Amino acid sequence: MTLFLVGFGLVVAAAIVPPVLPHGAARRSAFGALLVAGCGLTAAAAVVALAGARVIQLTWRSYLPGGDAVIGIDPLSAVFAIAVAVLGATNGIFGDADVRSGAHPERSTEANALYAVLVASLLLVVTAQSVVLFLTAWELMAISSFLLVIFDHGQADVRRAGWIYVVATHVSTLLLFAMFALWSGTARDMTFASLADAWAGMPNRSVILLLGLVAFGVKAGYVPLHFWLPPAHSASPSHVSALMSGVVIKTGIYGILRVLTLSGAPPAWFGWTVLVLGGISALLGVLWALAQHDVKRLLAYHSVENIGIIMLGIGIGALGGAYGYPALAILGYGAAVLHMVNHALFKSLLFMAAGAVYRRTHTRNIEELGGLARRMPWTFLMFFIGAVAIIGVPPLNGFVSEWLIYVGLYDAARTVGAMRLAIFAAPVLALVGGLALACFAKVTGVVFLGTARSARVAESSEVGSSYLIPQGVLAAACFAIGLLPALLATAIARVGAFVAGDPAWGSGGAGASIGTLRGPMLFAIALTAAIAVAALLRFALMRRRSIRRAPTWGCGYPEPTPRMQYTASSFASPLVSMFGAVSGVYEHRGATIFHSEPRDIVLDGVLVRAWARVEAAALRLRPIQQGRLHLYLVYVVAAVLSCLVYFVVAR
Amino acid sequence: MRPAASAWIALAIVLVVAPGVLGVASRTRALLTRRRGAPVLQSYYDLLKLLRRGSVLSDTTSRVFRAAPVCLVASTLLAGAVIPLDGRAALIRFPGDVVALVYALAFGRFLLVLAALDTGSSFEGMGASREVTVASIVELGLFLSFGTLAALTKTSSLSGMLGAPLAAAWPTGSPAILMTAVGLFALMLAECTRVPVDDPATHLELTMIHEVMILDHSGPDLALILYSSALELSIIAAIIVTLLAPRGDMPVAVSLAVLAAGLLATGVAIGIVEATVARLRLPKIPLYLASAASLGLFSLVLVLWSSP
Amino acid sequence: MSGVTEPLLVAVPIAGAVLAYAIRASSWRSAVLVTIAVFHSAIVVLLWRQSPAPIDGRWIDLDDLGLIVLSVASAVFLSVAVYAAAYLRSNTPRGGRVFVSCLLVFLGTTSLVALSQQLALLWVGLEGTTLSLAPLIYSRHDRPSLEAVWKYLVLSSVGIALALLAVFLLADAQAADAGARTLLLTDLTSRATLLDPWWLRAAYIFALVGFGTKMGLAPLHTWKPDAYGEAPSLVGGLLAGTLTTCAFLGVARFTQIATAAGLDQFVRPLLIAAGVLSLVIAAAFIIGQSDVKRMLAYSSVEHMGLLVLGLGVGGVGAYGSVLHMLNNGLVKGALFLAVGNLVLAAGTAVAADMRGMRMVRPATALLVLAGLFAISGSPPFGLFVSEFAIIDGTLQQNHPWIAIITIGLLTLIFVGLARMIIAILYAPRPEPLDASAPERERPPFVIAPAFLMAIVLLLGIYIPPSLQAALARAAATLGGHSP
Amino acid sequence: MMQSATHLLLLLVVLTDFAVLGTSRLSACIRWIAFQGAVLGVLSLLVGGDLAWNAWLLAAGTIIVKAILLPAFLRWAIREASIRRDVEPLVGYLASMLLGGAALGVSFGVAVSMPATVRNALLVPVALVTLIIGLIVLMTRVKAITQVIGYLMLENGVYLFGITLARRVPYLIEAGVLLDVFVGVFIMGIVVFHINREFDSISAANLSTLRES
Repeated sequence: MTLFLVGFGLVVAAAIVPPVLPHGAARRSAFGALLVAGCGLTAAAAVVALAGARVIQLTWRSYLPGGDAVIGIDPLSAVFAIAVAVLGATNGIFGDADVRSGAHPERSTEANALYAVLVASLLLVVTAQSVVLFLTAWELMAISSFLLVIFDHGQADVRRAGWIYVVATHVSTLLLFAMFALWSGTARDMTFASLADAWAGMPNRSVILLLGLVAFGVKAGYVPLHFWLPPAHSASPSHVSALMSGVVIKTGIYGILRVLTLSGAPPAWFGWTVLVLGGISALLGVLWALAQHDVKRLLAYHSVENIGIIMLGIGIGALGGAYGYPALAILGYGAAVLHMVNHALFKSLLFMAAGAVYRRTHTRNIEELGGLARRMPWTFLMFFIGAVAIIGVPPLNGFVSEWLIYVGLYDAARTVGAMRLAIFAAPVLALVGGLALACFAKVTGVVFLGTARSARVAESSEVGSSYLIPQGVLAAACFAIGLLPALLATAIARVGAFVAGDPAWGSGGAGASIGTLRGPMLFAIALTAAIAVAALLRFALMRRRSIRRAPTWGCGYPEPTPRMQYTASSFASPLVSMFGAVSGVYEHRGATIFHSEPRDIVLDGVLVRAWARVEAAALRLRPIQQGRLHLYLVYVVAAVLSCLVYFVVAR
Repeated sequence: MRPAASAWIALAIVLVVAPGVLGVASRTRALLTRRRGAPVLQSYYDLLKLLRRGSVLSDTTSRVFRAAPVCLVASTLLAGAVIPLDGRAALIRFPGDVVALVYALAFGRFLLVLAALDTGSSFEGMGASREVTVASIVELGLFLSFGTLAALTKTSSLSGMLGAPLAAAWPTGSPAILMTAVGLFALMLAECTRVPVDDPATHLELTMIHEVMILDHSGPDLALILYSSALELSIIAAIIVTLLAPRGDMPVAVSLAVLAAGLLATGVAIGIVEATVARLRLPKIPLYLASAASLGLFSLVLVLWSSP
Repeated sequence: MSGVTEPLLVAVPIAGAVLAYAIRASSWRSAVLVTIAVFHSAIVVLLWRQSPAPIDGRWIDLDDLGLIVLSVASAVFLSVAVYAAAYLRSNTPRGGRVFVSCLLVFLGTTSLVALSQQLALLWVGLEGTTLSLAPLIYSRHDRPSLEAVWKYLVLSSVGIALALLAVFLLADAQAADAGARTLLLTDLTSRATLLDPWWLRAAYIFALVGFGTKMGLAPLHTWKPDAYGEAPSLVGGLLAGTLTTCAFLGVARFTQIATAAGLDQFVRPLLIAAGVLSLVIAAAFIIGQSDVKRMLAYSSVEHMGLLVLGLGVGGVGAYGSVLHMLNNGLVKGALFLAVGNLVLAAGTAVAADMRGMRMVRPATALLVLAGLFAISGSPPFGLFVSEFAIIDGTLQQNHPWIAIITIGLLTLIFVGLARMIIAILYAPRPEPLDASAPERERPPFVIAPAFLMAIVLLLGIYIPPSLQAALARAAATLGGHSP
Repeated sequence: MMQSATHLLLLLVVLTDFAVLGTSRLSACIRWIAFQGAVLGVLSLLVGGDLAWNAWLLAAGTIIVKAILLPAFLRWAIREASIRRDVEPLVGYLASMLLGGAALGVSFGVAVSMPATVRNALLVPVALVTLIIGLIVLMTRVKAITQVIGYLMLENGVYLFGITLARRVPYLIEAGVLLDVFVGVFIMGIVVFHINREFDSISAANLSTLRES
């Protein structure tokens, strides 16, 4: 625990110390060193706790109505803390460099400080074990991330995004009020432990579960609560988008898992709700992603998709608990947590690579990019690794977790009774996989391959090492988990068992249901080997062959120009048109140009209109206050009279 | 996990027979349309010829273009390795290895599509777009079919779905199994871009799907791509064969013979289809895929309905 | 020390007012102002050292509720005084001597309200606070401020007259009880069962309307936006931070009596209705509001609604209500002063014309942002704890629908507030950064609101035991309990 | 004898109420309100019963403030601000009268339904009717100065209620109340004066620039 607290302190110091240092190298290196050291220590503490299967706690007295403040690391906290710490370090280094070479280098200190606060509050959120502390950390996270989202507040859309984000996060906080208020009604005090004890005797448990699902869902951003996510991600600086997508939205997942941990096996309806929501947001997320041209928005919608996949895992776990298949519960939760970690890794990687591209080309519109693979080879490699990982194909880490979720679904099919219906999620997940493949083929191909579609792109050059090293770390992690998942088996099983409320979570036996993960490991390794062999084969074949260079075969067209390349809109068009109105895309077919523009169904279709309605209604009340004193006096008299009426009636 | 020798032999058979299946298909088609057509072994000659050729690389392309064929063939091979080709157990088997099968194929496809986009040609981009469109629905259908088998055999490993448990499930679940087999066949036609989804014999790029993607590949690269698409077809064909004729209890030799025969028979079947059915217009293809997938859906519902 | 000091809290400021009026040099006047403010706060801090125990029969004495109100008044006035000293140095409102004197009279009468254990005396004090602020609202001496002060005067006076009627009715309710001393709070609460319920009910109704008018509960709030919008922002701080708190004390006193008399079933629906209505009106007028200070006025309406709502639901809600009275008073003071800086910098209070304040007044902008999160009840600020307690109360007294409605309205209000504040702070300046951009902010203008904001923040993280105990006792007298 | 005198005075109060409601001349209104103040002073003495020195003092104070100072001040305001001499009602005089009549009925109705803890039965309804008519004047008269008069009337009603109490509020408090009323009306008068100086005509009606548009 001391280890963790020291690390936490260092992260906080990373926020406070640099601003007081003199400008220049000292300040910069201080930030980097403090942040990395702090994250390293916290991660180490979490790893120790997880490996040692121990729950470490620290309590101190507080005079708030909420009771004591408790901070502790249990397996659930540990795995999230690890994710936060790793991403915190890598993204911090990246972001420091990125902001310096950005539009406001003079404000990089401010950005770094806010960033460190955000990381610290994230660490606190996942380790807080009492309500008031949790909510405080939660709001600190919200505020600091809000300030980072509107960092480039020069543009109107950034401010709009910030507004939407702050409103969404505030709503989730309010709902959390309600949830904890209800829950703590009969509890001793407001520590998580006593909430867990009070659960059994709760009168209205389902309301609490529902509130939790919605309140944390706003943060997690599953459909239809995802509306704030794309604008915020495309507005904020790249490393912030990376962190938001990597861990900030995962705090919503953490919250749901925490609620499940405290409340024990949920009712079946909860499991089904989560499963269905997961399926829906996975499908719609990837579908909407297909239609995007802003690369960061596109990645944001993929976060929606992956949150959906994670929720599929949670749904399996919840159903396993509800129908009395503890092994399945452990499997489901474990799979969800693993996919959370994986998504954190490769999504941050993707956002950073995209950020590097943006820094060089100053555009996020993929229709203007192209042919960057030969100008930014390393960035391309990073993005490519991220893409392979996110579409969940072997041999990278995305495959392992998606495979686990599939296994859960198939195991569900092997049970008896209603539980088997969960199998229908498998084909949905398959379709999602196919669409994700299409989408990343589109973005990778259009951004990095082919030829440059605009002049500015043509003279862009590779970014520096402080951009690439953090990405390299994450990429290496993706490979490691993809090729050697067996090393994680026990840890995942432990977390799953802890969430599932298995008393034996500490012992090795809990891992049985997840298995040793040696199957996918073997497969991935074999695939890698096969690729190597085939590569050697090809090399041998090609060695003494003549290799001519020639322009692309234009099928008879003499001069293929960059404008003749297949655009992203056209590439996605068949799939998008196949899903019709759901895809929320408006296509413009011109004589020479085909362009499609995406609209978010929930935000632009529902919320904006609803807000307009509310404003209109509010305006309709304006005449009340029209400045006539006599009218105001009439109100007073009316108030008296109505009170008198009550006076007469109320006896 | 000690892979039996029979599994190795079976894999070898598939690897060898794969191009032949295509040959048989085109030959059958030719005969049915009253043409002499190319010899059955023509596809082997083509591959050898390509392997001996040099190659031309487009100067817009990057490493991806050259990496694609390699990854494609490797992943297809691995996909074959998780199927119990000898009707007993696969070389690599673990719970949920169906996912490995489908996603390995997806990995190869991803690389191939990127290679197509790498050339910057609008035609290849078009082909890539169509390829991913078709493939995404095919995956849906595949998982529905495998879901049926999983619910039927209570296993999540292909070695179980197509091994002994399948044979045990035949008496009760034959309707579902047959429906699944038909569905798989239809999906195979789409996945391997045969008629009625795509016509390998066409020469108009605008109507192509698979062929147009690989326009710029030449020499050994092209050979690898062609070979792996043939291999993919044979793998799925092998699944269908095993579905229709569970070989868990046959002696090894017989089982292997049945496999080879079955593959060639599938080739004949494809040929018959191509000779009799007309190619669909592109807008109609999603409908076709949907109905193929819905076969899988029906069978799954049937299984869940009939067994407690 | 109690007994001697309390009258001083009233007398010294009044004397200071006379003194300040006599002094000619404005700098000395400011000195008097600040000294008395410091003196007052010092006394109040001393009073916290032991828990207040009202001595029976004394008219001016301290109880828990009074002490809390007194602390709010004192803290807000201290920072306002510091602010005013700096303010008067830069610009001199017409009738400058009256300005300081009125401020001091206000302090005195406020203390009187907080201290009086005799309801008629409380009324006198409250009327005093009302009148003492009128000249300050008019201190700009232009047409809008004239109109504002006129509406303020007429409506407040009518309200206060009704409150007086309520006091008299209460005295009538005592008729049956020969042994009781007239309108003495201790007797009213301890012998409440002997009160005549008919008169007591009538009294309560007129008290709610009368004091409610001064609190600014909808639909009696109509003077508020005008007065807050036209008054100098430091006066706005006093109005929103202190005056409303005093008025709420009036309602709270009557509620104490009604609760003691076992009439809470009669009282609660009234309070809840008033609270919800105020929230609705506040939400409706905050959405799409174009003027910062008017927006703050409606936000004040919202919080008054929350106060009576908490009182109405009782239980933990009453506790939350008392705590919220404290937090709201402080944060309103801070916000008015901070926003005042921005208004001075921009030369207007129209949101559309005061953009890009983050660049012009960075420190103040930070304060305003903190204030936004504070008044919308976000942790770690004190209002989080109190609003949490109020919502908790509504749920525990099982009014789930009221909790839902409240949360919904709070959300709408936050949407409106956030939109305007973001625009003011972050939207690019209409003209390229002008001369006012690099100018340093004067320390007092930042320190004064920062001081209050710091207290609010502290209350969100740590509630000292003495305050905790005082809150619990005060809540108990209002038919509530601490969580 | 005492009783009948009280009743007589109370009737006078009601009459003044209606007179204010009915007259169209400002000066007349002020005269009536002054008269009412005087009556109140006497009443406070009669009803209070005890004739202690401070009772006399209070009565004197009441008469001085309500019957002499404030009316004089208002007349001064009218003269200085050269306010046009007629009351400008939003509601016609007859309608106002009818409203007043309704008020009378209501207050007597309430009075009979009241628990009989009050000694003088006639006082309460009179107080109520004064109060209500004050409110009516406030709501239905355009000019700022007439609203001041309405407020004074409202105050008188409350004051009357105060002296009807079964037990007296301490004199000190009464004095405080009186002081507050005085200061209040004084400030109001000043504001009325300024309003007139600022705006061309002194109707409170065009004081509606501050509004939510």
